[in-house]
Amino acid sequence: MKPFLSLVKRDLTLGLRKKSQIYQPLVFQLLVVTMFPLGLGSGAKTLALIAPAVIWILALLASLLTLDQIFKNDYDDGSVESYVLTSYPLSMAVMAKVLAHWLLTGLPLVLFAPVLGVLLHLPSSSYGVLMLSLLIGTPIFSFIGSIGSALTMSLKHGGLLLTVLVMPLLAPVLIFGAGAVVESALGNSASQHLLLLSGMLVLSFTLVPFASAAAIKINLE
Amino acid sequence: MPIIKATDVSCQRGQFTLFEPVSFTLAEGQSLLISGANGIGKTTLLESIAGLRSIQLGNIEYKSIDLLKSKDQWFDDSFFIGHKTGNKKELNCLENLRSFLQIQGIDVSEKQAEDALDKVGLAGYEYQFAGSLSAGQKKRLALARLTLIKHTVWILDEPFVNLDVAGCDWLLKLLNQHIDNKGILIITAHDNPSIRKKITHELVLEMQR
Amino acid sequence: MKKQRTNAIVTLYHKLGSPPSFYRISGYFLKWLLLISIALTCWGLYDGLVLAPADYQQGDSFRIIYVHVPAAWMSMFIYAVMGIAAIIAIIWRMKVAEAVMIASAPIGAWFTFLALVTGSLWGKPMWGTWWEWDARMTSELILLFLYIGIMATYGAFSEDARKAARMAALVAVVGLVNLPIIHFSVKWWSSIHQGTTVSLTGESHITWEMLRPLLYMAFATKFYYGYSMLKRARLYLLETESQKKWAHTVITENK
Amino acid sequence: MNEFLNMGGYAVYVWSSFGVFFVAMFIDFFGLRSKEKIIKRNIKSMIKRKTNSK
Repeated sequence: MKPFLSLVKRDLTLGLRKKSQIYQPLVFQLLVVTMFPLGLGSGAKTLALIAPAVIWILALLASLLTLDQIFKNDYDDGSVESYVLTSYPLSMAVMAKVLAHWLLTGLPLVLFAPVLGVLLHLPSSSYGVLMLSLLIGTPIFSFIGSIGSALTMSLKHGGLLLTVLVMPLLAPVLIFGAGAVVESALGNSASQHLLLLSGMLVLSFTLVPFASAAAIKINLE
Repeated sequence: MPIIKATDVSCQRGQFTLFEPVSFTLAEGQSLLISGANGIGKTTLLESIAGLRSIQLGNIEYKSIDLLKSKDQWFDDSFFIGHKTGNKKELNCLENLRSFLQIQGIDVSEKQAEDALDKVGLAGYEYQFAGSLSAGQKKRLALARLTLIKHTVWILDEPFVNLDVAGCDWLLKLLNQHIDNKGILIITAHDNPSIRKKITHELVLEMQR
Repeated sequence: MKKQRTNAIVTLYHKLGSPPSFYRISGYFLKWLLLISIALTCWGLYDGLVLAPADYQQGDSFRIIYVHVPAAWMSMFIYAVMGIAAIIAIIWRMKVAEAVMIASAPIGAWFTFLALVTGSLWGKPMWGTWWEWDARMTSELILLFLYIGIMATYGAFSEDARKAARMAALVAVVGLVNLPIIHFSVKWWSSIHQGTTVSLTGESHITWEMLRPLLYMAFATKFYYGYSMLKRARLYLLETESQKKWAHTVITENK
Repeated sequence: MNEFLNMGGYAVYVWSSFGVFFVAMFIDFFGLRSKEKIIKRNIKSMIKRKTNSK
């Protein structure tokens, strides 16, 4: 457990020192969300209708900005080697990296979502579900993204490949995440969507670390 | 009694076999220098021995068990420092040294880390970010790990590169000490006569015909 | 008796697992696979375009079924083959499995693409639209993305074909685990979001005359896949083993 | 014959479906052939290099 915590702690220190990784996705979201009323017209009804989908897609795109960084820097400076060359399982290191990445980039997205909701006239009743759905959904982004990052870490320009790999896998997350917010905006219960979303989180929690660990090992060959 | 036994080991890059298969055995207090022309695959071989890559041709045994089966034991007993030092430029020297070892499950107190930095000549650089160090200082920071670990097998890729005369002398002394303490050393180095004196085995990699 | 039989299976496994014998054995099949495929295609085309009666609801436009459905079947069949080969390639590091895996991807992508295009060409006269976000078309589109991702991964590590193949195999396995989730979620999503329900054929039932050409075409595509995949796999083995003696013998004797 | 080509008014859709299908198969088939040629050529030249150096 100690190596796990040390890795999380080190990554958090790194993230808090660089900061750009934390605020840039939020700035990106804010910029893009401004474009929607400009392009669609400022009608509150139209905006409210698309708000759940837009916020969720923005969360997806904003995470894509940072996903490649999960292992890229570690590969470039050689830290990845130190995760492999221990008797501690590599999947634990992956888990630590994912946790740190989520705390640094996913959690801010969850906390920032209400601001986007206000800008897009999201009905006030669905803020809770919006944040809850993102709270369950964004860790899945980090998990699935860790596979993509592990696969592309040795490439100079792996960003596009990572997008191609990760996007189809995240389609179900988007469906149920945005779906939950839509349901709550319509006044229905969103529990079914949230439950399925949680199921996916549990599944990625149990399977992804092994896939990412395998990807790292193949990539180092 | 041999502790490490390699039989007909070679490495591949793409579909090309890099060098003629090599065999060697190492016992306590013995050391191996791997040399050969540029691009012959010294680093690849070293990384394969360390366990970063799988061994594609031949096999290596550690304490009579195939490395593929005794990975955990091997990782607990061996320590590798490669070309990439593993230092984070946004962390200071103290943090770098401690976090690197802690991630590998080796506990290091702040006091111990400070002493280690003193020994490698980085006293006064404790709170300097690794990004602002010179190449030689970065190397010293990485090598400082060696003073804090108890692993019996050290695997070092070009440890003398970037070091100044004083640094080389210090490292040589440390390596000698390790060998005298019944440690095992596997190393690549460009012609360095002073390291040759202490080395017990040398392996010259030759081009695959 | 029984023991002998298992031994035969084991030797077959080992033979197919070794690149030179795989190359040799597959060489016997290549020509026949292609010939059977061409024969079945000609037969199927004649049967489907000329002999089969027009559908009483869709008229002659239903004949698109003879390319659309085989392509759609193949898109999934090939992913299944590829996924199994990928699992074997990752766990047992079997070179032939890598070859089969990486050889399957482009053919699977072609058939997926064809299923989408022919589906669209069928949809226009039937539903009045080129594209409908229904469950089947959406899953098929995501399947195409998965194929593209696998091929892109293979292409990105071109300096080392084996590493590239193993990376691509990992993507294929991850996709294989995800496919049921994607399929289920898309199906569920379309059942909610579907404003106008699309029914393709209504009550028209398919007769034997209509079904027969479909089977010919389905087998024709299977045989073509067999041909194209084996040929690609052979080339992969030749390329990655180009340093070995057997590859040189193959080339100099021009087999 | 005309009736056959007309496909009951659906000629565009039916023939372009079959057309795109066979074009794709041809691209796959001939692309594979040229790939085979290139790979065999490369290995041949490699064999030459080896026999020359001996």
